[in-house]
Amino acid sequence: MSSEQTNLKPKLKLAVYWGSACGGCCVSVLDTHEKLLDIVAAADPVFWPIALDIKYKDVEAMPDQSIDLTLFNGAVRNSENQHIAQLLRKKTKILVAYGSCAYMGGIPGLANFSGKSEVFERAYVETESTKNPERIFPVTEYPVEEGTLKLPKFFNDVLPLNKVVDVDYYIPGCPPQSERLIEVFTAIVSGAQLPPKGSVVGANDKTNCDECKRTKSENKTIDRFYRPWEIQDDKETCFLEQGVICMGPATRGGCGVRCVEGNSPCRGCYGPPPGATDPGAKMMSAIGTMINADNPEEIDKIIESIVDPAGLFYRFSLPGSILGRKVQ
Amino acid sequence: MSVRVHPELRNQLMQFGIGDWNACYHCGTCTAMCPLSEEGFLFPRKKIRLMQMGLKNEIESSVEPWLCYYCGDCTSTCPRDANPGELMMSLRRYLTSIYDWTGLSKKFYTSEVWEIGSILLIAVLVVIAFLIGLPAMGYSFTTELTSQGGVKINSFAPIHIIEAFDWAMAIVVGGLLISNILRMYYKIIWKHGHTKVTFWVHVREFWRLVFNFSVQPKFGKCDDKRYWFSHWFLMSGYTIMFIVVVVFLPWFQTEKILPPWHLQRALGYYATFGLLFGLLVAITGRMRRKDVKFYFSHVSDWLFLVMLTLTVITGILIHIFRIYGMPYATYIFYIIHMAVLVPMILIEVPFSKWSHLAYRPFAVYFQHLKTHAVPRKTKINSIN
Amino acid sequence: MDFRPKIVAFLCNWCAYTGADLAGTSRIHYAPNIRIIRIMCSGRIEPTFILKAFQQGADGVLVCGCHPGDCHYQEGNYKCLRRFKLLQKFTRQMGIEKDRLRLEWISASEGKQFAELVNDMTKTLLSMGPSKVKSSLEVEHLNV
Amino acid sequence: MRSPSKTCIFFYNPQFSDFDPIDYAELIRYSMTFPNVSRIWKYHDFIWNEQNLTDKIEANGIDHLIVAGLLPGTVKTLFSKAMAIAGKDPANVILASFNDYYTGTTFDMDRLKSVLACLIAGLSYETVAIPDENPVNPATLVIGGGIAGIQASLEIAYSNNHVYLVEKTGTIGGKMATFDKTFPTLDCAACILTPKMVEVNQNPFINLMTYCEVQEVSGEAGNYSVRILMRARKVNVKTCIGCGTCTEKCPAQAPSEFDYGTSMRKAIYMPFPQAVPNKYMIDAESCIYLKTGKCRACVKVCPVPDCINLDEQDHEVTINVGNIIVATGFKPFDAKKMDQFGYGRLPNVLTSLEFERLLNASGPTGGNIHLRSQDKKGNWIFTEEAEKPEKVAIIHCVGSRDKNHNKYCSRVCCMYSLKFSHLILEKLPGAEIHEYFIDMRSFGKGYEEFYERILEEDVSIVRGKTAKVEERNGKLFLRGEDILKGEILENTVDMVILSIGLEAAEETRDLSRMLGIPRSEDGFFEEVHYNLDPTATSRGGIYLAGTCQGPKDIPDSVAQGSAAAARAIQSILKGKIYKDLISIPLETIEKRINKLTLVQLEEKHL
Amino acid sequence: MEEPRIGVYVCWCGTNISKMVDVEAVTNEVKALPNVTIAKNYKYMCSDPGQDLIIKDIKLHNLNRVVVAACSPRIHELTFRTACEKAGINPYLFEMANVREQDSWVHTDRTEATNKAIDLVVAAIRRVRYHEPLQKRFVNVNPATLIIGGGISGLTAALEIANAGKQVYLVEKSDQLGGQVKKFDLTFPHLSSAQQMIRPIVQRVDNHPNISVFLETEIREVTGYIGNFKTAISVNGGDPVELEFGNIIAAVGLKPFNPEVISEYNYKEFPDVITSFEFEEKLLAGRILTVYGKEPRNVAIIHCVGSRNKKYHEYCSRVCCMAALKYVHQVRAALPSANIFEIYADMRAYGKGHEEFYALTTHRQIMFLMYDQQKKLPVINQADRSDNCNMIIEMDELLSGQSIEVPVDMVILMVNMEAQENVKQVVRAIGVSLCGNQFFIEKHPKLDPVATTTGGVYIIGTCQGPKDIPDSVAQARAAAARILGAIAQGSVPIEVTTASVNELLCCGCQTCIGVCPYKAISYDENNKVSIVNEILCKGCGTCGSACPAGAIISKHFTDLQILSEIEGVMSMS
Repeated sequence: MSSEQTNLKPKLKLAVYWGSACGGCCVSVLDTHEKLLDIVAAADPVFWPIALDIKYKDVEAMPDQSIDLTLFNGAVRNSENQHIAQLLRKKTKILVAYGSCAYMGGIPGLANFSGKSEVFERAYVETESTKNPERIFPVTEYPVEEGTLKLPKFFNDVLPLNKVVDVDYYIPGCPPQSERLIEVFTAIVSGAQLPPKGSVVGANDKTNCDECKRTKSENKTIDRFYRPWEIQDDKETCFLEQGVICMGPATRGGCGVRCVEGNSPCRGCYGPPPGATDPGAKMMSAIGTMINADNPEEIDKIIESIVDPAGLFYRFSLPGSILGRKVQ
Repeated sequence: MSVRVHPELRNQLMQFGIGDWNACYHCGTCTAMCPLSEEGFLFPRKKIRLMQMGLKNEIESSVEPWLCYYCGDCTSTCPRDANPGELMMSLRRYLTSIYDWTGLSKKFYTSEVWEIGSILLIAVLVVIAFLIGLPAMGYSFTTELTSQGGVKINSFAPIHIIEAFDWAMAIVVGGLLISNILRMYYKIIWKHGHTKVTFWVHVREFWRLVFNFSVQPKFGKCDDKRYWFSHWFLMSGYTIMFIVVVVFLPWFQTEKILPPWHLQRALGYYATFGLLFGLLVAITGRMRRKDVKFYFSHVSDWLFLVMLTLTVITGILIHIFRIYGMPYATYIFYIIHMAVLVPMILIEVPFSKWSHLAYRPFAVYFQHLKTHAVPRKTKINSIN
Repeated sequence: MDFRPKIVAFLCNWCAYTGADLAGTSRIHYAPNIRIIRIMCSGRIEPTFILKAFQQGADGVLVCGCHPGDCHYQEGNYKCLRRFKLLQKFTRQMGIEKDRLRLEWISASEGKQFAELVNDMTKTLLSMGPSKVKSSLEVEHLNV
Repeated sequence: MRSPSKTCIFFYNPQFSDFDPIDYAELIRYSMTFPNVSRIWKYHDFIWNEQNLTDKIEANGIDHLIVAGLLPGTVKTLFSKAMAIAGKDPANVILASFNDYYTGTTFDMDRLKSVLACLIAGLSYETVAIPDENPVNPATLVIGGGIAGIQASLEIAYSNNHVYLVEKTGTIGGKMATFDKTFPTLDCAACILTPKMVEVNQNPFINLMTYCEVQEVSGEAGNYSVRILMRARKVNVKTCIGCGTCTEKCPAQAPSEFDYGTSMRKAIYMPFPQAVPNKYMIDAESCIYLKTGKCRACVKVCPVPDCINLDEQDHEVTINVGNIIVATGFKPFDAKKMDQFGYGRLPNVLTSLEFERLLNASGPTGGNIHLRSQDKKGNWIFTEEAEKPEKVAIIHCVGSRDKNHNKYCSRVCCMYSLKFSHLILEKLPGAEIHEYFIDMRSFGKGYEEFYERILEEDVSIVRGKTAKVEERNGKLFLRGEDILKGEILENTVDMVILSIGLEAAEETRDLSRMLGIPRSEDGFFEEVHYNLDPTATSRGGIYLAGTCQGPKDIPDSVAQGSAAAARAIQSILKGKIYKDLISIPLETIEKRINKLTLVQLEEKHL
Repeated sequence: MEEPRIGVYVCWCGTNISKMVDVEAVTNEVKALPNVTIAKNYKYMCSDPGQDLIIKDIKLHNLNRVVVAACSPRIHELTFRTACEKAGINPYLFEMANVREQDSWVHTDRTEATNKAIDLVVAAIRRVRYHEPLQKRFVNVNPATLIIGGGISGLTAALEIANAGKQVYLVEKSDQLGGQVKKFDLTFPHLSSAQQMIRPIVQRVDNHPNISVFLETEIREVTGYIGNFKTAISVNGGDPVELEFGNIIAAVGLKPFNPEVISEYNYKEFPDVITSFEFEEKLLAGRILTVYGKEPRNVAIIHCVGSRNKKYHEYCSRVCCMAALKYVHQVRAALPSANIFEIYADMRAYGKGHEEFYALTTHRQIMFLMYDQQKKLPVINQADRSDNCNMIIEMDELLSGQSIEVPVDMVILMVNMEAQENVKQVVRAIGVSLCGNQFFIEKHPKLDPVATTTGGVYIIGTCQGPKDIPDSVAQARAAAARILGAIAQGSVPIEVTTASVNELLCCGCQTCIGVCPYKAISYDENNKVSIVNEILCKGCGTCGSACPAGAIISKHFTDLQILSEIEGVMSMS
């Protein structure tokens, strides 16, 4: 190392990994655009499957706690995800569950409405584009002349990262807003006082309504629920008051209310606010309160217009919720 | 079909004695207190209820009043002013008047004028019969004495005439009494639409009549045995005397003075003592009014006691005067004796208090007929 | 060990809880499977609590409030009813059998009814067997 | 009502009230002095039928009728009818019910005259006869520490005013504290009562004086001075820590008052575990030292220095109060008076109160029902070793609704008897229970429902009061009539419970003399107005609460307790209090009537 | 917040608890739990020594949390909170486990009961860890009082309070004061004139400077809280008047039952079958006549009409028996020769002088007939010509066991007393609850018959349950005592366990505002958050569960507390 380098502040070692994810989170890191240079200036990416060709064994070779910051995105779906999660936990000082999937299970988490077998059935047999009369399903080991081919074990449940390893921080979002990432990153780099372990960072404590520009009033009584395409949104009044379920009030701010800005109700990717234990339950409770009927029949009728409560209220959070999955 | 209630009946019943049956609120204490009240024949409460509701037929067809010997326990324990004991007494009076077809009984019970009036009338007739009737018929009495120094009583009261009269009286009275008892039987047993009693039962149960008449075991069940004894003593005395006088008059009314141990005199003395003792107890009781049973006295109660006492005393006097040869005294008292005795028998036995000597034992008899009654093929109309 | 269903019950303080107390003071006996949690009003009951109870292994959850119109806080029980209905739709989706989650109205004077309710629910749960909510959460491969 | 023009008065004294202490002649003389009184008829010189009456009304052109006497209401309808027939307004038939102004022993003629005077003037006595006012001393005396007394004291204390609560026994709580459960809700009496007792003890405004008795009362409304005898408790209430060592060591025994003699207590004792004050006391009658001068065991073992002072003497204090609330409660009917039930002769014939203790966990058998059995010495006692009854009979109306004892209904027996049945079944499942009643009086809130419930339980509830209880080979033989079945009902049981009635407490007599408040025929204190003032007396500033005014259940006693307090608080807030009602002389009434029209009068006296 | 140091106390309640729950086992089971400093059991925790035990321990082991497993918190929570306070720790750092009413008294298997007790105690322990100190608060009492209902009880209460120099607003729904009593001719058992009694009272009230009477007025909505209530009333349609008062007395009374529903009685079909109230009208008019204008020769009085019968009302109306006996005297006086039949079920002459009155009545030539008010009601039929009476009553007479027929010309039905039509409205307005029989529920059936669970609201007279005049009057005074007491004190304690908004979390969605039944929540435009008026708040907590952002804290019933209680009850299995 050269002498002028030594008096420079040592650069952080950064790892980014995708578990069961769409890749959007990794892209969100790139979406920092020119800010990416600042990141790279402050940190060396030592492991980042979509960006660098670094093998698992290299990571295994790294000394423990040698990585300063790991952004783990994607849920834990199979033994590989689990293995890497545990590996990175060993090697990393600050492990961050990055994005809704790692945080609460995210969209893949919806698989928890069914089990492994149903998933395979659908994926390898039923899908319209599939022709698999012999009903061949993936196996973890398959012998060939060269030896045995190995595939990671496919778990029955989708799990949020914290159910597999101990997580330091959470950055919610599907994907997280790049601005938020920068904020967090600079905070870490600047060596500022970090919030207590386990907190959600890169998001607000208050929920979305706080930033939402739509006009809100106290009369939130609903006679019928609508799905966004069912009504002509007036683009001004609170979605709820129009009968459209908007997860805004039960979802952390931080995204900049983008969806609502785009005249589509919040879908809750930023997860529950600090006051709420279960992401969907609070919203259900609130929505229930708004139903404008007293006798059971009417109530049922109104509720009929909520087609799929579970999917609606737990779109991003089923594995992280109290029940976690459909009962089997 | 259901029975109609008769509020107005109370006004009639009122005339037969004291007692405020509305005061009864049906706690049942009286019935349970009563040693004589037994399954199937419960009283006083049930009877009070009939009176309260004016259920005439039900009252007329009930034997229970006769099964009550008025020990007074019910009245002394009654939490209200109902006075069940006296109510039963009133019921007995009422029933006597119901059994009597002549309707005289009702008159005697409900009007003192009638009762006393008729007694006096008969008394007068008797006196007339002796003072005018006999002489007119050519009978003249003598004042000379028998060899034993006794009064020649038969010269004054010719035995065959008196005997004939006795028989006549006995037949009239007996006839009335029997007809009443038949009415009683009709109301209690016959009229009962839904039950009938076989002839065999009538025969088999007959002994009860005799037994109860002679021993009065029911009375014995009452708590205080003294009353039973005094009553029985009196009753037996009376009966003996009655039989002797009516049936064996010639043997009884003799001029010959028999030795004291002779059956004739012995029986006489027994009866006398029996009567006296019984009367003493009753009269003192009614005067002291300490005991509940004696607390309330209807005119009829007093009249009867007085007359019987007079009869007994005059009887005794006649006896004494005759033995010690005092003709006039004997004759005078003989008249008085008859003047009291005859109305007493004629009025009291068939129409008034004394009739109970017949009704009571028959009631017991009927009671047992009832218990052995078998249902007829008619629906029973009662919710129990 | 034989299956002893466990019921977590949320009772409002004014009617249901008083009713349950009345069952006690009247010594009306009922199945010991119930665990009562007192809240001031059924309107306070949140889906979160109910889901939590299932997650913790409750075989059944019972919610009791005042009869409609009798709410001590005027209309808390209606709010409870609405939330409950919605929650029910969700729990059914999540594969929790209908009978495991019940909402009943118990007035302060209905000690007897409360006892009967508990017995009845216990009976149904016995016939249904244990709830699988907890077991489906136990993920086999975590301790690898 | 304006002063009526032509009024006539009928003096009515019904046949069926044989006692008639009213000097009608005097009243007639008085009434004649009023110009607008046209005619007066006395009961006996008048034919009481409508025809005659109608004629009289028409003949004399009467438009106002006053019917005066005892229970004139019994004939009111006759008069209204006659008025109606005569084409007059039936509303002008005015009643002067003297029995509303009965002062216990006699009729105060002046008061009756005042009543007449008012009515003749077309005014109501209550409106005219408003006594003058005195300044009031804010302190209040409550006599009796039962639930009614406790309630009254607390009410007043809540208004931040001082209360002296004088209780005869060593603890407050009264009869209710001895009960096991209360009908119809069956919550345990102690559980609901003890908090209140504790509250009384802790409330800074209440000066709790247990083991004390009122000796003399003088003064008048607003300022009574009361001499109180403070019995020597011989244990220092302030220093006693209630550890109970003394009781363990005490060799002397006496029957426990709290358990109604069903158990024994020591000579130094605490009435019951939750007693308030929760301190010990010494009963001079049974204390060996006080009888023989030897022993002092308690003093020796007492951990607190000179807490026990066996030589302490009774002493007296005098307090001044503005209001007095009497809540002396009741005494249970003495079942020995009804020999047919064999109470006192037959060991297992119990009174309801004894049975309450038997049911109670802190009672002689720890809340289990056992028969009375003989110990080695041959005394009949309750032990947990003894057998349990299999058949129990409960007899209602013992001493109540009975002309030979108490004419009145004791109001609570039906319900507590039903309660017993339930509790027995609970403690002795399968036990055979028979209730014998005359009328089932389950009139209160939730009572009928309770009755219905018991009917569904396995209890035989029979209409028909048992007549007698006898001993037959060791068991109790009952004979009664089953009224509805119309059968004689004979039954052999192990235990008989007599549902004894309530009677006015002993001290009622003395107090009525001391306080100058009348008692009604049944011996209970007489309220000033049956309907409008059930808790006030004819004396100003003296009020009644609870069963000393007549048999009552707990809620009604509590309500009365508060009600009595209302008047006291009211007077304190006003700073003024009305004098005795009887204190208003006839002249004053007459003056007022003459001087004032109704409205002015109202204004002046509100 | 300092580490919790919890003291756990298990009560035997004599044998009430210890009989069915192994208190020792419970104590040992919880001894070892985290944060539990000491665990003890004692015979009577509620007794003075029991409380002292807690107080001593708190000082000795400087406990900062207390759990007592005993009876229902509804009975003794206050007792123990006070004890904690005495020992210097905040009363809300206390939690109670109900192991008697909801455990030992309702179970028969000792082990099961014991396990349950353990679960409950553990739950309490888990919960109490998260309890936070709350401060008692007081509000001043407005000395004015609102009284709803101008019947005898309402009037009495009004005078009682007004005579103490305090303002009273008396609201009556009908057009005159006096209530039911005004409809009566005589009162039992002294047969005094009801009119002479009520008239002066009404006059007094009318002329009382401290009482303002509002006739033909109904209370639709009451806002505010104990000590400071508000309502707007419009006197017969006029513009609304705003009233402010510190206490409310409900004395809305009851109304007569309509016997049309009882087919047996043919009420309305037969014009001479009338209710007791219609009969009172006749009495006041002076003539007792049938529709044919004749005097009835036979009058029957049927008790328990609509009472004591599950088909109509199960409860007893408490006054009918005596009223019926009263009628006997009245009919007898007017119609000396008429036959009177008293058709009753049980004669309930329970009050002072009632039994004597009953005895007196039996002397008035009357026939008592007993029927079974549950199983078989008498049937009123048209009579034939031959019967020479208008109607025939057919019934099974119980005391004689006879089925009988009774000739009658007029039948008086002693109708039951039932709730007013507008009772729900009143209940809603003043925030009290109704029992199954539609009577107002008192705070405690024994020891607090006139107060309700809502502070500052009292119920008196028949709306709390049927009762006669003296009992109603006594209740009226009882309520007056409470109110005067409160007025004398000047202030009263108010709800502590209210809701409050965590402004850091509130996003201002305003869901909560519409939810609050007491209008206690409002929106703060500047800070864009909701705020709770903690005086108006009655602590129902429904806003807490409505808040999607979890920003509303229902004090003493926070999510955390309840969730840990849930964990607690489940932890042992």
